[in-house]
Order: sequence, then C-alpha cells, then structure tokens
Amino acid sequence: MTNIQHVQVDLSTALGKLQLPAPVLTASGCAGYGRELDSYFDITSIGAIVTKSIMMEPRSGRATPRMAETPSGMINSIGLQGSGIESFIEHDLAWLRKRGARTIVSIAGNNVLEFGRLARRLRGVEGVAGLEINISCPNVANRGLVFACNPGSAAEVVAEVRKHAQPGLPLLAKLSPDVTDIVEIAHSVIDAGADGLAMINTLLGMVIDPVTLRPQLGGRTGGLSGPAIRPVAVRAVYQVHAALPQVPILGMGGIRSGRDALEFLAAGASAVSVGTAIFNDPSAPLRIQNELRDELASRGFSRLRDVIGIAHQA
Amino acid sequence: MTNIQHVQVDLSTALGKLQLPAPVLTASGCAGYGRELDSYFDITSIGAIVTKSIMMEPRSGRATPRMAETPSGMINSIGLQGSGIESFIEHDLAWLRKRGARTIVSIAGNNVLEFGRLARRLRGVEGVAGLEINISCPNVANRGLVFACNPGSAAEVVAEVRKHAQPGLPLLAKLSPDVTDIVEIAHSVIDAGADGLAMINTLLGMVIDPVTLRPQLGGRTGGLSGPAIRPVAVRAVYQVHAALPQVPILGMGGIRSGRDALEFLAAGASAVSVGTAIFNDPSAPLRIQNELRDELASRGFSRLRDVIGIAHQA
Amino acid sequence: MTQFRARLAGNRAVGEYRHLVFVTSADIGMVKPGHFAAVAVGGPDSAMLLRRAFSIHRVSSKANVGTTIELIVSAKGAGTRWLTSQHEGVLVDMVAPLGKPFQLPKERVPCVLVAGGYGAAPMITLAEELRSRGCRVDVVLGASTESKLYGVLDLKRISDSIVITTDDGSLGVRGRVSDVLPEVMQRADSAVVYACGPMGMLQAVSLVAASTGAIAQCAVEESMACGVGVCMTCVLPVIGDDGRTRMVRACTEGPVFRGDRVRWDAIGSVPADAVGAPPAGGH
Amino acid sequence: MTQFRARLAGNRAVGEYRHLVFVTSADIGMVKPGHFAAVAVGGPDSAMLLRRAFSIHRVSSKANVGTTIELIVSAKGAGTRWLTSQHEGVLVDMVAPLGKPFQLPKERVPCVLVAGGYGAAPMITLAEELRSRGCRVDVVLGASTESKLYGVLDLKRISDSIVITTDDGSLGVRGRVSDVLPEVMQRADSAVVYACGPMGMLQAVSLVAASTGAIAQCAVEESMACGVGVCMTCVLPVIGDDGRTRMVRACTEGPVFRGDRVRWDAIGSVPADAVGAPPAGGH
Ligand SMILES: Cc1cc2nc3c(=O)[nH]c(=O)nc-3n(C[C@H](O)[C@H](O)[C@H](O)COP(=O)(O)OP(=O)(O)OC[C@H]3O[C@@H](n4cnc5c(N)ncnc54)[C@H](O)[C@@H]3O)c2cc1C
Ligand SMILES: Cc1cc2nc3c(=O)[nH]c(=O)nc-3n(C[C@H](O)[C@H](O)[C@H](O)COP(=O)(O)OP(=O)(O)OC[C@H]3O[C@@H](n4cnc5c(N)ncnc54)[C@H](O)[C@@H]3O)c2cc1C
Ligand SMILES: Cc1cc2nc3c(=O)[nH]c(=O)nc-3n(C[C@H](O)[C@H](O)[C@H](O)COP(=O)(O)O)c2cc1C
Ligand SMILES: Cc1cc2nc3c(=O)[nH]c(=O)nc-3n(C[C@H](O)[C@H](O)[C@H](O)COP(=O)(O)O)c2cc1C
Ligand code: FES
Ligand code: FES
Repeated sequence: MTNIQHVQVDLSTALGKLQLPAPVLTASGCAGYGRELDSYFDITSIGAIVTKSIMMEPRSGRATPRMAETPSGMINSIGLQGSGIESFIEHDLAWLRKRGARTIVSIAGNNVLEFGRLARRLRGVEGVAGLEINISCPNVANRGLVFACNPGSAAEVVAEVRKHAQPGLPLLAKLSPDVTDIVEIAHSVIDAGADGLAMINTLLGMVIDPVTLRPQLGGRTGGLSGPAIRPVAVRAVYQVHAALPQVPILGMGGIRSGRDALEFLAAGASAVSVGTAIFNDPSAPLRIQNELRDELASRGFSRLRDVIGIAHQA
Repeated sequence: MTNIQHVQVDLSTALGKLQLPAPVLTASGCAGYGRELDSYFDITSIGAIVTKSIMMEPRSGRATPRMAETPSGMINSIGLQGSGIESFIEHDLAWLRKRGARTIVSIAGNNVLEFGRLARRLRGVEGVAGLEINISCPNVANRGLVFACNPGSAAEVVAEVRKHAQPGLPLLAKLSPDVTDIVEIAHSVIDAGADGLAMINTLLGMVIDPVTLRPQLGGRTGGLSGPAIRPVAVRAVYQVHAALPQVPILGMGGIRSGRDALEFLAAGASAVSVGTAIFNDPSAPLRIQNELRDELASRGFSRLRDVIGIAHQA
Repeated sequence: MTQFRARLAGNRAVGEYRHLVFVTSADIGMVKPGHFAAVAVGGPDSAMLLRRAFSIHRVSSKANVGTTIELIVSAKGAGTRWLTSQHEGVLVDMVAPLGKPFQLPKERVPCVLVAGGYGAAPMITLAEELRSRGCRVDVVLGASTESKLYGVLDLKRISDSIVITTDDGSLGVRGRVSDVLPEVMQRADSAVVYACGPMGMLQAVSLVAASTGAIAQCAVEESMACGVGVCMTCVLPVIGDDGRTRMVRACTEGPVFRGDRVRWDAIGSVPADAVGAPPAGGH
Repeated sequence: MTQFRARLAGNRAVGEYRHLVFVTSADIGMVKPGHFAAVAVGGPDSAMLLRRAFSIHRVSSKANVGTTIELIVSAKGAGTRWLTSQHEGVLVDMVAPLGKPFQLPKERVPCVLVAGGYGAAPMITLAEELRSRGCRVDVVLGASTESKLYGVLDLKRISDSIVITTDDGSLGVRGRVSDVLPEVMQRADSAVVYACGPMGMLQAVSLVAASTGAIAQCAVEESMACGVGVCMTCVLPVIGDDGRTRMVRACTEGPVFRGDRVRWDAIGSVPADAVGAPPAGGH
C-alpha cells in the first residue's frame, strides 16, 4: 500500500434493499455468531455479520476430523453444527442486537418446509437485517439434498422462504459452484423471489489421509474453501453479473486481501464476505475493508459503488 | 522420505488394455510433445507422454496474456495452439517414436465430426499407444462447445471416435469437473465406448487484473490447475471409481509429489498425469514417480496395483 | 486473547524439540498454565493458511524488553517444520492466550502431573504454581524414547517425586505413564491429576483417576483450524452439567477438560445420545 | 539447459535493484549474453508455483568454488520480493541457460546497445564480447529515474560512448532512449542494435533501426509460466522466414528476436493473418 492519497472513499453499498455502510461481511460458518471476533476488531465497523447457518433443531454436526488443510485452502465437513433456532434467537441474536451489529441470518433446512418454518420463526424478530438462504451446503450426507444443484428445488426453497418471511425482508440465495450452469440456477432463484445472490459456497472436495489411505474427514467429502478457489468464485460472479446485471451479489470465495475484494467488486459483486481468511487472521474482515479503501483511494475512486461491475466495461 | 526399506516395488499398471510399465504420465498441454522435457529426465522412463491436444488444422491459440498465477495454482487460456495433425504426425510423433517414448495422443475437435476425422487420420499410424479425447477444454470461446458438460454430446464424440479409430486402440475420455454430476458424464462416455477416463481437466476460472480492473487473460476466462484444485480432483476420482469400479481412471489435478499421486491411486486411479507441477519443476514426472515408489515401499506395498482404490475399503 | 506480532528471539534444540522464544511489545494479559497460542505459519505467500496451536510453555515480562513467550515445538508437518527452521528476528503473527487453562485447587491437596512428550511444555509453570500454593507435586513423564522427553531436569528440581517412562526403556521405566501412575497416586494420595499428552494417554489417565476418586484435568489436542472458536472443527464429545453430551470446542471450552466429562471412547464419532446427533445414516 | 540447485552467496542493493550472486557445483554448459535463468521461488510450501525468468548478468567458473551466476532483480511482485529478501546460504532451484542468446556479428561492425532499467543486466557481458571481437560499442541507457538505471559505470568503462536518458531528467537527458538513439546511431554508423527492455522501447528501437537499415536484436519480456517451452504462455506474433506470422514461444525461440520480425503492434492479440488465426469471433 504505497502512495495512497488520503482521499475520502465512500464505502457504503447495498444488496438490493439492504443498505450497508461498509462492504465487507463475514461468510457464514466462518465467524460463529460474531461474539468471538469482537475481541479482535469492532464487529459493528464492518458491513454485517452473516451467522453460521441456523437450523430448526439442535444439531451435533459430523464426526471429527472435520477439516484438512490443502494448498492455499482447506476442506471442512462441519455438518451444520448448532443449537437450533430457539437458542440462536435467545442467546446469539440477542447478543448481536445488543452489540449493535448488523446481522444477516443464514438459514438451512433439511427439506423445503423447514426452510419456510425458519423464515416464519424469524418473522418480526428484531435485529434481522436479512436472510441468506443456504441451499448449497455440500456437507449434507445425501448429495440429493443439495438444493442448489437443481434449478427446480433451489427455486422451491426460495419461494417457500419468500412466502413465510417477514414481507420486505431482503433474501439472498447462496449458490453452489458445483453445477454445470450457475447462471441457470441464479435465474431460477431470482425468479422465485430472491432479492440477491450470495456466491460462492465451497467446492466439493476430498483429501485422502496419507497414513490410513482412507478419506481424511469424518464426513469423507468436504467443502473446499480459501484462496485456492478464488478464480472459480470470481468467474462465477462475473458470469452471473453479465447475465443478470441488476441482481445484487454478495461475493465470496478466497478473499484474503483488499485487492482480492476489489476483484469481486470489479466482477460485479456489490459487497463481499470473508470466510476462511478469518482462520488465518481473526481481524481479517476489518483489515480487508481498510485495505479495500486504500486500494480504491490509490486508484482515484471516491465511491465504492463506481467500481462495481467495472470489469464488464470495454 | 525417511526409513524406506529398499524393497522392490512393482510399478507396472494398466489403463484397460493399455499396459504401462510405470504409473506417471504427463498431462496434456503441460509437456508439449515430450521433446523439451527430455533434457530434464529420460522421458521413456515414465508411463507415457500425453501430447498437447492435437486438432485437424494449425491453430494460433488465444491472445496473450495467456496465464495468471493464482494461489497454489494458475489459470491459462492457451486456446489449443498447435500446428495441426499433419505436422504433428510428421515431426512430433515421429520424434517420439524414434525416441522410444510411449505416446498417448490427445485429440480435440471443433465439432463431433472433426473428432472422428482425427481418429481416422491416426488409424494405423505407428507409435500411438492410445487416444485421450479432450472433450473438456474450457478455453473454447463458446461455453456451449464444452462437450464434457453434457452427457449427450460427450457420448456423441466418444462414439464417433470409437467408430473411426484403429479397432482396439485404447480410448480415454477426458472429463471436466465443471458439471453438476460427473458420474453421469462418466457413465455416458463409457457406454459410448471409452475404455477409460482421464480426469480432471481444469476448472473454469477468472482473474481480474489489479491494474486495469479487467479480466487479466486474453481469453477472459481460463482453466484453473495446480495443487489448488487437487481436493476437487481426488473427490471426482473417488466418486467415479465408487460408481464404476471396473473403469480404469487416469487421475490428475494438482499432483506435485509422490504423496499426492498416492492419494489419486487410493481414490481409484490406475495411473496419474502430472501437469502444472512441470512448470514448477521440469523433472517433476520422474521425481514424482520415484517418490511414489518410496511412498509405497515405506508402507510395505510391493505392487502399485494393490493400492488402487484402497480408500474405498472399510 | 490478543492478536500481536512477535519477534523470534531464540530457537534452540532440546532433545527432538525446539525451544522457541518470542518477544512482543504487546500487552497480552494474564497467561496461565494450560493456555495456548495460535501461530500463523509460512509467511505471506505461503500455501498454509491455518494457524498452529501450541501450549504456552512460559511467559515473562521485563521492562524495556517486553513480553517473552516460550513454546516447545515438535517439527511434525509442514507448518511446524517452517516454524522451527526460522531464524532469530523473524516476525510471526500470534494470538494468545487462548482457551481455558488448568483449574487450580483451592486447597493444599497433593497433585500429580502427567505428561507425554511435549505435553510437558505447560507442566513446569503449572508445577511452580501448585508448589507456590503449597501443594505436593508428583510428576510422571513419558515418551516413546528419551530424546522425546521434555522438562526432566526442571521437573525434577521442582517436584516432590518424578517417575519417567519410555516405550523403549531408553530412560526410566519401560512402559507407559499409565502403568506407573496408580502406584504414584497411591503413594502420594493424589487428589488431582493434571495431564497433557496424546488422547490415548489422557483416556488412560482419566480411568486411573476415576478409579481412585481423584479429579483429572486433561489438556486435549484436537485438530484446530482457527483456534479462536469460530470454525467448529475442534470439537469432541463432552458431558455437560446437565448430564447430556454435546460436541464442544476444544479451543474455547478446552483445551483443559475434566477427564470424567470427556467421552474418550467416542472421540472421532458423534455418540448417538449426543444433543442433535444425526438419525441413523448421518446428517 | 540444466536444472540445478544454487546457493545464494551474495545479495546487495544496486540502486533500486538487487544484485544476486548464486553458486552451484553443477556444470551448466556455455552461457552467452541474452540467455536467461528460470528460478523457482517461495520454498516448498509456497503458494507460488511458477518460475521467474531473469536475464543472466554474468557467469564465471572457478575451481573449488564452482560456477557463479549473477542476476539483477527488480522486486516487483511477490516472487521477486521473496527472492530479493533471501539471505545468503539459501538454496534455490534454477534452470539455465535458457533461450536463444543475442546473435553476434561475424564482422567488426559498430554496434549500439540500448537498455531500459534492468534490461542492462545482460549488456555488460555483451559489450565485453563485442569489444573482444573488435567491434565499436556505443551505449544508450534509459530508465524512468536515476535509481532505476543499471550498469552505468561498467558500461561507461567498456563502451566507446554512452548516453543516458531518464524520464524525469534525474540523470542524463530527460526523455526516452529512442529520442537519442537516431543521433547515436548516425554518429557511430551502427550496423547492429542490441536492445533489452520493455516492449514499447523495443518497438521504438526496432523502428529506428529499420529506418537506418541496421539490424535490431531485441530481447523481449513475455509473461512466462514454465520458461522451458512446454506451456505455450509466452508467445508473441513473429514473422518467419516464409513471411508468415506465427505465435512463437519467447522462451525457446526467443527471448532475442530480430526487431523487424516481431509484429510489435499486434502483441497482446493474434493478427488475423497469423497461421491458424481464429475466424472472426475467436476460438
Ligand atoms: C491446545 C494444543 C496445544 C498444543 N501444544 C503443542 C505444543 O506445545 N508443542 C507442539 O509441538 N505441538 C503442540 N500441539 C500440536 C500442534 O498444534 C500440531 O503438531 C501442529 O498443529 C501440526 O502442524 P504441522 O504444520 O506440523 O502439521 P500439518 O499436518 O501440516 O497440519 C495441518 C493442519 O492440521 C492441524 N493439526 C495437525 N495436527 C494437529 C494437532 N495434533 N493438534 C492441533 N492441530 C493439528 C494444524 O493446525 C494444521 O491446521 C498442540 C495442539 C493443540 C490443539
Ligand atoms: C527473458 C526474461 C528476462 C528477464 N530478465 C529480468 C531481469 O534480468 N531482472 C528482472 O528483475 N526481471 C527480469 N524479467 C522480468 C521478471 O521475470 C518478472 O519481473 C518476474 O517474473 C515477476 O515476478 P513477480 O513474482 O515479481 O511478479 P508476479 O506478478 O507475482 O508474477 C506472477 C507470474 O507472472 C510472471 N510474470 C510477471 N511479470 C513478468 C514479466 N515481466 N516477465 C515474465 N514473466 C512475468 C511471473 O513469472 C509469474 O509466473 C525478465 C523476464 C523475462 C521473460
Ligand atoms: C469451516 C467452514 C464452515 C462453513 N459453514 C457454512 C455454513 O454454515 N453455511 C454456509 O452457507 N456456508 C458455510 N461455509 C462456506 C462459506 O460461507 C463460504 O461460502 C466459503 O467458505 C467460501 O469463502 P472463503 O473461501 O472465504 O471461505 C463454511 C465454510 C467453512 C470454511
Ligand atoms: C497450460 C496448460 C495447458 C493445457 N492444455 C491442455 C490441452 O491441450 N488438452 C487437455 O486435455 N488438457 C489441457 N490442460 C489440462 C491438463 O492436462 C490437466 O488436466 C489440468 O491442468 C489439471 O492437472 P494439473 O493440475 O496437474 O495441471 C492444460 C493445462 C495447462 C495448465
Ligand atoms: S479451532 Fe476453530 S472453533 Fe476451535
Ligand atoms: S514459458 Fe512455457 S512455453 Fe514459454
């Protein structure tokens, strides 16, 4: 970060109706419910906390080992561990609200109806700025359960959530990259009522343990994340923004620096989430937000909004 | 590589009818036609050279820049540059034959018929140990042209090649990971007459240039390769071997060490190709083959064949 | 827990381990035996993203010098190989202190410290702490072989008794710590067992403690991605105050757990009676 | 071309560059001015896979010491930052010599050497070589600013004349090498121009040479993934002996090309008349 003119940069942005004072969010499952990270940076200073995906019931998650480090990335098979929506509202959301952090609640269901029930349960609950609909977690044992891999079932979930959610509440559908045509999925969830897209979730991967010569993770396969997948994520954001330029995108996948974040904005994201990089550096979201401001300033941009989608201009 | 008992390890393997004295091959497009690498290691000592994909006509490839380094990987958009099948047979294949290297010719066509013409042209040509059918190059401008993303067109290409190729010539169909269900594609190309599978090709990716804020590659998108993608490749090999245990697989994607090669064998590959690692280390194929032998020996295996698919055993 | 940069100020071999000394000007707050540090490895262009966790061996503060943090590191995989091969002067990013430390007895009860290999790293300050409270301290140290023992001299100096075991008999009794522990505990009438080492050892120690009615305080070593409580990779099945088993995080609710609360047999699985356990077939 | 390990034996600043000295016991064969080396960067756990290419500045062999290879490196991105921050004693993996070197005139003709920034790295040995053949050697050195000039004193010593340009006028003439080149060439009656520097400079130099009928030998700098001829990333449009344009590899058929053979305007594209050029719309 050399010779930055200290111009003011307006970092505010929006994901559709959801106004955000700042563009960096946490990625679901990589920041818990915000509380632990508040020791490392002021969590109200970033765009929002996206919670670990919440399910109806408490859930133990998968057996360990749940992770393996991979070149410039990691794979995980957490299996959506959590204490369920009631405990979340009572303890975690209450804390976030009191703390004054903007909160996007990620929800995940075992079936379409459960997604609807989650949305209904959160109706009228204070402190929910929006929902991220996790239709794309690859850790669910039956690959048939990956809603995001099929335009029909992806749309069904989104329609069900729309039906039950607080009217007007911003809904982001979270897409999986493990599909032949991500633009098709994007179209279907937008048509079904999503206000925007969160992309990408992890890529399905596997590591074989060099000692046992068996899959290393308790869940056998896991989700690949981190800088390793960044080019796939940037490509996905670029393709979807090209096809649906009006649809707001929360971009993520391997963001580790302000420069990485800038790639996603240029490709068409309106805001970004930081995931795996938090494990490397618990203050990464705010650091990246500051670096992004400097990157913009050094290029003479005074408003973040001016850079969104700029890679599509000739 | 500590305490290796110097047991003899039988490294021979087979891809269906294609017997190979050694398990490490080069990946198409990462070893030219073998000649340059012969300065760094004896190219007859590895399993085989898989050539850069050959097309009917000379082809300039894409504009530069054609590559960008990415975390633990790279993306490329070469665009299948080459001098066409006639020049290949006359110069490159002739050299390989004279040199005594086993050669698998990778072929790529702009349409189904062209694949057939290539197979026919290679009929009876000496020095062709097998064909790798590149139905999965993501660099072709029109994403509709990626045969490997559709079970129907993938099968069509393979059937056409089978029809025209030297009877009995081993045919490997090279699969793309950029699909919702790689097992479905594997089934379709095997049903269409492929003897085995080569997997995986690169993942479609993009890098935005930090200075221009435009896609960095001349071809905008490119193929992501290298250790970054290894977990995706191992997962794909594992899934396909689970579904089609009798089908031989040539595994690849991010192999950089003997230990990486072992992961692929355990997941179900019968042999492996080394691609991007060659750019890091031009003697990588032989080094990895030697490391693999040591890894097997240190685990008490005396035959490589005994480790193929072992990750699927309980 | 503070995130800070620390400068490597010392790196010397101790048996098969490296004794690393870091110095920082940051105020890292109160560090207790059993706390750990999470260290970023490999530098800015490294392919290794995840932090490595190490028990804090010792911390001291000096005016003008700053805070000194000592770790005992075994070069096992790529990250620890990198860390142990760094030269003095290198800056690393560290988060510390992390986790819940060993709980100290309120009374002057006899305590026994059991450690396997580099598990002895936190035991020397723990022994000092216990002795300063007037507790009797007995020590059982084990390792596969002599060069993998750590802290023998320091612990000899500070303890009331010490027994050493090695798998190969290269020093002390041939065998495992759990072979000699019952006798040590009987002799010393130990009320608390503090243990740090591999899971198998902790399980065996917990069993011995249970059979004598002693309390076991076990520092576990679970594979950790973040070390700070946000990733949920480091869980193990632990019985709560309500008697129910939950998958709890070793990095925030541990690494020290009461031995009778950990479902040792179930580590690496999710017990069917755990809260939110999957129906047959898994999530 | 040989692949070998070399030990860093010297690393000092020269203006904004680092002068790196490597030593190897390998026999790397004959090295000529214009040859380059491809160096692996970042160590075994690095996220950087691709080699970095550098002109070989100088090579010498001494019994007992081995072969010494000198590079002049500008710390630009992550890989060169890593390389230039290494300490003496570090081992790096190198492949050298690579590429086609500068072609030397068979006769004693006056030659002019034109270099931009670290493009001067291969020019000193080239000047020596030309002088030893009895050629007149004139030099034009340019850079954006004084600290980015390399080799001024060495080239002053060895050449018949030297003109320096900087964009900011901090040393020599304010301006670009191509501003002063015509005059230098006229004065010296140069028959061959040797050039190494950014593409824009090479194009300008080639134009000047063409206008005087001199031969231009230009060392290009194309982005390279492998350096050894197997990846096809480093291509540029070059006119062959048959008059047809092909996308040729800078690493094996270059990096030195005749200036009148390179389609400078078309770099970064595939000219429509190139062999195998895509039909409108692209491949
Ligand atoms: C609370 C705690 C205290 C520890 N104290 C010490 C100590 O004092 N001295 C010491 O030498 N080691 C200690 N360890 C173990 C140390 O963390 C691992 O040996 C180290 O992380 C392995 O990293 P690597 O790069 O060598 O291996 P790799 O195999 O490259 O590690 C890959 C990934 O797995 C994780 N991992 C692998 N093994 C372990 C493990 N056993 N525990 C936790 N994470 C692991 C790493 O953090 C990394 O993310 C402790 C672990 C924990 C959890
Ligand atoms: C024949 C040749 C001779 C060269 N001689 C010298 C020299 O003497 N001194 C010197 O300082 N530099 C020289 N360069 C340029 C040098 O290779 C690049 O500056 C360097 O590769 C950039 O690496 P990085 O890690 O700093 O940048 P990064 O941006 O991290 O590099 C990323 C990738 O792009 C490639 N790349 C980026 N820029 C270039 C470039 N300009 N040329 C080739 N590859 C590039 C790198 O090799 C790497 O694979 C030469 C290049 C070539 C082709
Ligand atoms: C440990 C871990 C847990 C995750 N849990 C969730 C989750 O509960 N819900 C979800 O939608 N995505 C989850 N993700 C995916 C991330 O939100 C993100 O989409 C992905 O990791 C890519 O971003 P990154 O490379 O910055 O991590 C998880 C990722 C990791 C690494
Ligand atoms: C520069 C480059 C060129 C490639 N060209 C081809 C090709 O012509 N045909 C093909 O089937 N695959 C091609 N590939 C894909 C590789 O053969 C291989 O499938 C992929 O790179 C994954 O392996 P790796 O990670 O070991 O490189 C190319 C890959 C690279 C990096
Ligand atoms: S290591 Fe991340 S939650 Fe414990
Ligand atoms: S750099 Fe690979 S072919 Fe030239």
